[in-house]
Amino acid sequence: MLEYVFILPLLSFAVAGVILAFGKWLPGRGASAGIAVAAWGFAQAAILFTKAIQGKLALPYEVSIPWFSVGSTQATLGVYVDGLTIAMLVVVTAVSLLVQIYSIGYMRGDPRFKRYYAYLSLFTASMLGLTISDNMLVFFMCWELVGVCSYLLIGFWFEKPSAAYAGKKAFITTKLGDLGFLVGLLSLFYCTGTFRISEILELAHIGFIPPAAAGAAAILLFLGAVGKSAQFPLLIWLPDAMEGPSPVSALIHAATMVAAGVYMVARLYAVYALSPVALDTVAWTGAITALTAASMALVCFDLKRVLAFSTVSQLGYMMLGLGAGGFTAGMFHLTTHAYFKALLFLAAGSVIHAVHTNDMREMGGLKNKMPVTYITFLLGALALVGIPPFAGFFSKDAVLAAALARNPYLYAVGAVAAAMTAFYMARALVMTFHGEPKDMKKYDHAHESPPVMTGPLILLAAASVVSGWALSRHEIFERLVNFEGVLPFELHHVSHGAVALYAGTVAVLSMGLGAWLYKSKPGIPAMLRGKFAPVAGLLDRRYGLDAFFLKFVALGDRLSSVLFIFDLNFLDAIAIDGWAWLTEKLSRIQRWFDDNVVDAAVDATGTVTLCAGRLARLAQTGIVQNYLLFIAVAVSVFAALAFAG
Amino acid sequence: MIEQIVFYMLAAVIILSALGVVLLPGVMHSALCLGLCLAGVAGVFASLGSDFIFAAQILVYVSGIAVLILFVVLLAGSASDLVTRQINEQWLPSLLICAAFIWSFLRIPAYFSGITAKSDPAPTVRALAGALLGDYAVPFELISIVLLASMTGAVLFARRKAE
Amino acid sequence: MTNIILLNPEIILAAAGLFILLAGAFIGENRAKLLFHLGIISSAAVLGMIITQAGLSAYGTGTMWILDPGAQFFKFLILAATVFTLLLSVNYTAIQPRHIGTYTALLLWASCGMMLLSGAMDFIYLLISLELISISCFILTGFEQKNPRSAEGAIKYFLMGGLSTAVTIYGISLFYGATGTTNLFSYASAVDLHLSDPAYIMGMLFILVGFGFKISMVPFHFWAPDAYEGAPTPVTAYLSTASKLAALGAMMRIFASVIPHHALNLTIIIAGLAALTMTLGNLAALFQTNVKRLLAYSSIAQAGYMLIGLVVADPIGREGVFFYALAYLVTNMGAFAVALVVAGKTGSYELDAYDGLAKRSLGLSIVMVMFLLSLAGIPPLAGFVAKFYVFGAAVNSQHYLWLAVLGVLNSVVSIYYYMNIARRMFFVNSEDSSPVETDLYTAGVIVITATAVLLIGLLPETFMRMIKYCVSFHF
Amino acid sequence: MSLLSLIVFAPLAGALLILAIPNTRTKAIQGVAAASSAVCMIFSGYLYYAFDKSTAAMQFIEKVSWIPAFNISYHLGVDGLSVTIVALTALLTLVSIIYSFNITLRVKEFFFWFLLLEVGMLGVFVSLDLFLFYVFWELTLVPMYFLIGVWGGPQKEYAAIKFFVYTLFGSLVMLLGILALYFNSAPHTFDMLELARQSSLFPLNFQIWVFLALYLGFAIKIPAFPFHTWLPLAHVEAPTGVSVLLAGILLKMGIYGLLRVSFPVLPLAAKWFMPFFIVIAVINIIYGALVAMAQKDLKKMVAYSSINHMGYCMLGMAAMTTIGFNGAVLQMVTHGLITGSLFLLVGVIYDRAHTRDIDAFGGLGARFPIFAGLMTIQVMASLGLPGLAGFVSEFLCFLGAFEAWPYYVAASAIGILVTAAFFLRMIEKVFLGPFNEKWAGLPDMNLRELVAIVPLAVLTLVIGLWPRFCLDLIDPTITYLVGIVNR
Amino acid sequence: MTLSHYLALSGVLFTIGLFGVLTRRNIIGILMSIELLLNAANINFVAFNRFLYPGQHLGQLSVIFVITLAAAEVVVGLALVMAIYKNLKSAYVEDYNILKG
Repeated sequence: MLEYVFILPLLSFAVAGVILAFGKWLPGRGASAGIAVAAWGFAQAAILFTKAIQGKLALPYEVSIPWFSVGSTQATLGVYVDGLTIAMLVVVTAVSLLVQIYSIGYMRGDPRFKRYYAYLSLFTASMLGLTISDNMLVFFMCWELVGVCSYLLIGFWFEKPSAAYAGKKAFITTKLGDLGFLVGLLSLFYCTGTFRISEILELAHIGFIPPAAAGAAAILLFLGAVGKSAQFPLLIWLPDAMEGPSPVSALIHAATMVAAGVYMVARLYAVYALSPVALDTVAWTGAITALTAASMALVCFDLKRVLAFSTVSQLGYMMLGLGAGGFTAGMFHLTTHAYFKALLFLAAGSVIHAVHTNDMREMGGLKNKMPVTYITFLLGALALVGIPPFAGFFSKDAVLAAALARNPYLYAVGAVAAAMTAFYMARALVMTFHGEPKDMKKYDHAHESPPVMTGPLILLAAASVVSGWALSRHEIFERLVNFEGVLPFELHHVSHGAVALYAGTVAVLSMGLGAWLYKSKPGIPAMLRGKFAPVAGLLDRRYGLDAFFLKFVALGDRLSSVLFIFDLNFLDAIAIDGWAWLTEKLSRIQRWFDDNVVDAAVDATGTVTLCAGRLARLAQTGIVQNYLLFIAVAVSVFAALAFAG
Repeated sequence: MIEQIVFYMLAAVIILSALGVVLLPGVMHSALCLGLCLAGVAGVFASLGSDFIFAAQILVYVSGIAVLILFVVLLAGSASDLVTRQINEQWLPSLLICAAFIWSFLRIPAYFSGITAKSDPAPTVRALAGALLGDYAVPFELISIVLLASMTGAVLFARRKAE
Repeated sequence: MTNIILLNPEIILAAAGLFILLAGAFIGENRAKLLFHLGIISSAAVLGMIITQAGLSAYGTGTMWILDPGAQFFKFLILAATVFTLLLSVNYTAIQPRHIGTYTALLLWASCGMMLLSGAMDFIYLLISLELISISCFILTGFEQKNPRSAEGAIKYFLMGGLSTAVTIYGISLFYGATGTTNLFSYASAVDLHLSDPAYIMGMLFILVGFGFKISMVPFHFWAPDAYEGAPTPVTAYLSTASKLAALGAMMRIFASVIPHHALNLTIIIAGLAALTMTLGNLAALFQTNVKRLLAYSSIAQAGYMLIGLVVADPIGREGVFFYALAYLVTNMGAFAVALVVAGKTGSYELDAYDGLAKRSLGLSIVMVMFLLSLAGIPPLAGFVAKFYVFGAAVNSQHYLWLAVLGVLNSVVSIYYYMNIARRMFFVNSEDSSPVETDLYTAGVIVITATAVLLIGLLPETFMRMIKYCVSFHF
Repeated sequence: MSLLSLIVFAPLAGALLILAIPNTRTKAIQGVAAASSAVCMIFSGYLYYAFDKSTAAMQFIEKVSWIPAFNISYHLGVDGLSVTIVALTALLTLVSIIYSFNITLRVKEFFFWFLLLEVGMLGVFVSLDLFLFYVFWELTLVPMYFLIGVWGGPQKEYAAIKFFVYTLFGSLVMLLGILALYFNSAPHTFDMLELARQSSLFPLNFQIWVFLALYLGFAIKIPAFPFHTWLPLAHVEAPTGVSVLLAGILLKMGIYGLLRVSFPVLPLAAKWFMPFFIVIAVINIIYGALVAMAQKDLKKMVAYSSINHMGYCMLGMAAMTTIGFNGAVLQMVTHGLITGSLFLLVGVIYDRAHTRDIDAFGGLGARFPIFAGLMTIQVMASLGLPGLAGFVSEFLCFLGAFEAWPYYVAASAIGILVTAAFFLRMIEKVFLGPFNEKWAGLPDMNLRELVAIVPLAVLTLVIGLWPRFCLDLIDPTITYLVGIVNR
Repeated sequence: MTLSHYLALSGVLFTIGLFGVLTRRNIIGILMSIELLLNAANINFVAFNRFLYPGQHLGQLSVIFVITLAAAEVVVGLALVMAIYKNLKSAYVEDYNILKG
């Protein structure tokens, strides 16, 4: 069973190529191939999962083949499977499969349909590779590859300049984080001498890595996660990434790729655990992200962007959970979040597909026209908000419990963010599906999506409803990811019950408030918005983070053009500054500069050389007695020299 | 004593006539001064007891070269030479250079100071003849080619008149 | 007296000159070109004789001259240059048919003087050979009767030559005063006595002026551009090669072999002059628009490179000079040959005449590029190995490393103007696109020199071995 | 038998043959050019195949005494350091020649110089005698001058002479260094292997001077800051096929020279120099990337990115470790493939649109899928996307250098970001966004162009996925080399 | 009289001649000045021979050669002067300046 895990990414990869090359002749223009492979992958993952929770697998499983070697260092290609891997595998394959099915309907008629499926398969391949890789080098490679797939898919409708821009922005912002990842990887290599995850974990366990070095490497690596998982302050790319097709947002920007950062931290948790500073960094970054992103979602009118902010916020929760020591909680939240957020995105996609707009102000009253979408969206929202007994309740509860155990302030931040979450989800739900239609033309046009789209919605809704409960039963998930305590600090035991009660109450209240406000008193939010315009503006501007980074970019541009001017005009001259100065002086004495090629050709050195040349020619006056005089002068000078010596 | 008087007289003649060659405005006058100067040098040779050289100097130089030059001056000279400047603009630097030369040259007499002739001069014609037909035969013959070449050249350039 | 037979080549050459001169007086104008052939045959024959003499070592009458492989090497070069020059002259129209006899005779006599010069071991002898060269060359320079440039070049050449000869003679007189001899053998045995003698110092200095003039060493080079430009082109080629190399050979004998190296500050002065020579030659060449003048400055610069080897004066340096002389001879001769062809077609020595030459005659252009690159010292051509040799000597000496560095910088500068010609040939277009034909004689020269340039560059070993042998016997 | 000689001189035979063909027979000239470089490619392929991967020793050695007076011999041989580059040279020349079939101006001369250039390049990489090395080194100069000067862009003459003078300056100083090595070795020799054996005899002071002299020559070729100013100009003005070789091969000569000559022969000086070298490497990386970002001209952008990529090579070398050297050598190969094909691709668009201004395009991705796809792949490779060739080599360079110079490596990581930024911006402006109808009539890539570019793209992928394709050959030699250097 | 006197005389004569060479505008004047230089050398030869090396005749021998060479040179020089005079109608050397630079 486990021996065939390596086939998963390879098959996806191959099918990507097949679709690109032969998609034209495949049924469904290639979609069938992609879906078949994804289905097979999901089946594999499901079987693995089942066996794993039954304890029938010998975990961790590891196998590798040499890839290349330089000197005594060897790079390998291999598979490392443990509970964490399996948990992630299930998420990836499941969401990938459903999204691909859904896309048949969503992307119907797109001229680049074939390419879309190829990209999706390529992404799935990379994501699977990342998941099962046994070493950090390949992990990093896949990490980069998913970034590129994200770039390609965000900019899939690249005729729209905003889409092209968003793709680039996403790539470069994550790349900024990846620099940290790269340096962190290098330093990790020099701490451990290996890229292999199992060896790194082993060395971390036995304390071979000095805590300071481990902390440094961990924080550097975490920078990569900050980029990839859109943590503060690199969260700016994710809302823009919504320019891509909605299924892509569901797959990449909600369920899987953005979770890769969380997965990475979890994967190397033993290293992080060596350094409390690193863990605190993770936790606080997560908390701040959760709060800021949630607050941004409060004022956003773009349905998908609300979801995107929500995603960022939830990713912050995962980080918070991990950083606070709640390893299981973080990963658990990752899993449940994947389902309900994918669901929300797909449902939103369904809406957008119907009304051809993202703006919630132009929607409204859609629940009658699109009942399936409405109900699934509602379920997803409830799961996200954390209303018991939906999935989000269990996982978010676990995260908050871990936070409380670690640090009350972390918990407070998380709780406030949770309240905000409930509020903005209520807002989105109401604005989209309830009330009166704002734009009758769009409303009339709207219709329920075809079954190929609603089918996945229903399946995901089911997962959102039950997964939290199912996985927390008998601590299935906890046993699966099999986290052994390696924390450098004691975790206080916190009563889950109290936290749960509190969280549930807050969620319900907040959601109710939101629903009431937007349904019955739509004037109040508008009034508030007007009253607190600066705050709203700040939130709209995402706390000025975009501007900050754009300034950074502009600075880079300015620097680059300054350097270019420098390169063009000064560099050749600098080495010969004195010469250039001399040239200038000489040039005033003589009108020496004509426009021949050589003159231009030699820049400052050349100019000086040429001036000297002209001086040399000046001596050649044509008058023979001048020549004779020069000779006489020379001889007398030499005579003086000869005698002096 | 006589020796000294002779030397200083010859020296005066040589130097003055040399200055004449260099400074006199008329080329004609210069040429005459050159003749005088060469004759003075011939006198120096005589005073040094070089009889053969003395003769050669008179024959070849004074009568040959100086006359040749006079001849050309008459052909190529013009009356305006007497009124136009004969010294060019670089006379001042030249003067300085010449001063520098003198300064260098003075080391040589200073180095050889106080050396007098140890023996009386003897006739040299026979000895010179022997050398010219003996060890120096090759250069002696060579000279004839040099002269031949120069004659060829003179003929070549002189003939140009006809064209 | 008995070994005068060893001077047979020179005697025959002089006699041939005389014969041609006389024949020129009687031969009809339409058949006057025969005289060129006569000259070519006789100098080639003498070249053959020189080769048969190879390996001989002997002193001449009164030890005034010497026959050693070193001298033979330079005689070989001189005769080769003479043959090339005569070949180039055959179709040179500016020489009137009735003067061909005179022209050829003077050329042969000049070569005769150069051959004697390369074996000279006595200053008197050396002086007379020098004068034979000078006088013949003065006349040859002014040979283009209708061209005022020719006359002007000749008169400048003559005046400067006259002064430098006079200075040299004065130097010889001082040398005689200091040593009591004009002979280098006698001198070589008693040199240490005279080192502080001002007459000796001044004498050597003045003698250096004469040689500096001949090899166009800065600051005695002023005649060269003017005379080169004015002279008939084959004569320019001759002056820039044979005349220069002969004087260089004699200079090697005197300044690198006979006079002990530590003896004077003279070496430092020559080193400084070498530096000046290459720098000034290259810098001034940058601006030339006349190809003859450009090559004149280039040849001044080349003399500077050769002087590096002379300054270093250890065996490698001397071999370097010899090798450089060989490479320079074929390269420069070839370049002048091409210039002659181009001028023959366009009637101009200006650089514009080269515009678009590649389209008119690709072969000629490629060959010209080869010559230019060889002059610049780009492998795998003769000029490179030569530069490699002299720079190597300088690097090896360590003391004169700076000369090598300067030489390198100069080579870089020189590439501008050499490549400028290449640029015109390949990059610039001209209106006239009629093909350029080469006459048989010039083509012969070009083919031979081009082959030599490649051969010396690619397989220098033979030449190196020969030169090693020559240098080891060069007194 | 003498395989290396065949490889080196096959193009020369072609060049001479071309001279004999009349001007007007364009097809025949093209045929001969392609055939002779194909022969060369086939031989190189065989060389690559027959190369013994298990040893660090020189293979396919040919040694014939050439100039015994200076102990110079015609000494050829390849080891892992050179064999990959020889193959790369043969390949890039072949595809460039195929690409250059569209040249119509003075075809005969073009291919003559082109093949001559190939001789020089191949010779540099196989010669084991410094004199021979230098001869070949300079032999590349002249054809390049004419190739840029005749067939180049608007500023071709300036570019040509600047290239010529700049590199000649460097190589002549290098010649002095070579001479100094010769005269200070005992017995005097130009043999690289022998000199490396004698390296312990050279005192540090001497080594430093010689190293600097050699470095000047190599640095100008690399080009290392601040000697790079000739490069953008030459690249931009040169015709496409020539830019490919200029970037793909000629720059490598500098790196190769350092690895082949400077490091093993002058190990002490190399160690002494490394603190400076790493700084230069970092400057190259960041500066090259930043300046590339300012470019509006596609070709200039690619040209400056070469400066950046050569910085990675230098970074790898500065490590003086096996990993770093491996990375540097692999980077040479991958950069040749990637930048070579980028130049070809820029040429493709320039041939059609007659502009290279990034802002002049837009939305080409929709209408020219093949072109856009290939371009995207190569750009991604260039900015170090895993799975493509650039990643492995760059990563090895970083990995190698990190131990010795962690902070420099961290700083140079900025270069990656900037590279990504300008390349993606370029892609955005050229391929994405609304289609610029001005270019509606242009065709997508034709067969000739595909034949030239696809092999490079395929190799980019192959090396990216299976770096052992190259590394297996490189590694033993490098391991040995590092042993020498650190002796 | 001592050797020094003759040497000094010769030096002075040389210097005067040099001055003439450098400053005479007329080309024949320059030629004549060159003759002065040669005579200065001749005085040296003879004086050295007389005072330092009385046993030999090398100095005098040299003078003979120098005189002859001077004659040959003057012949060529004057012929050239005639030629250029006919071309340019000027005997002033600074007028001969087509060739320069």
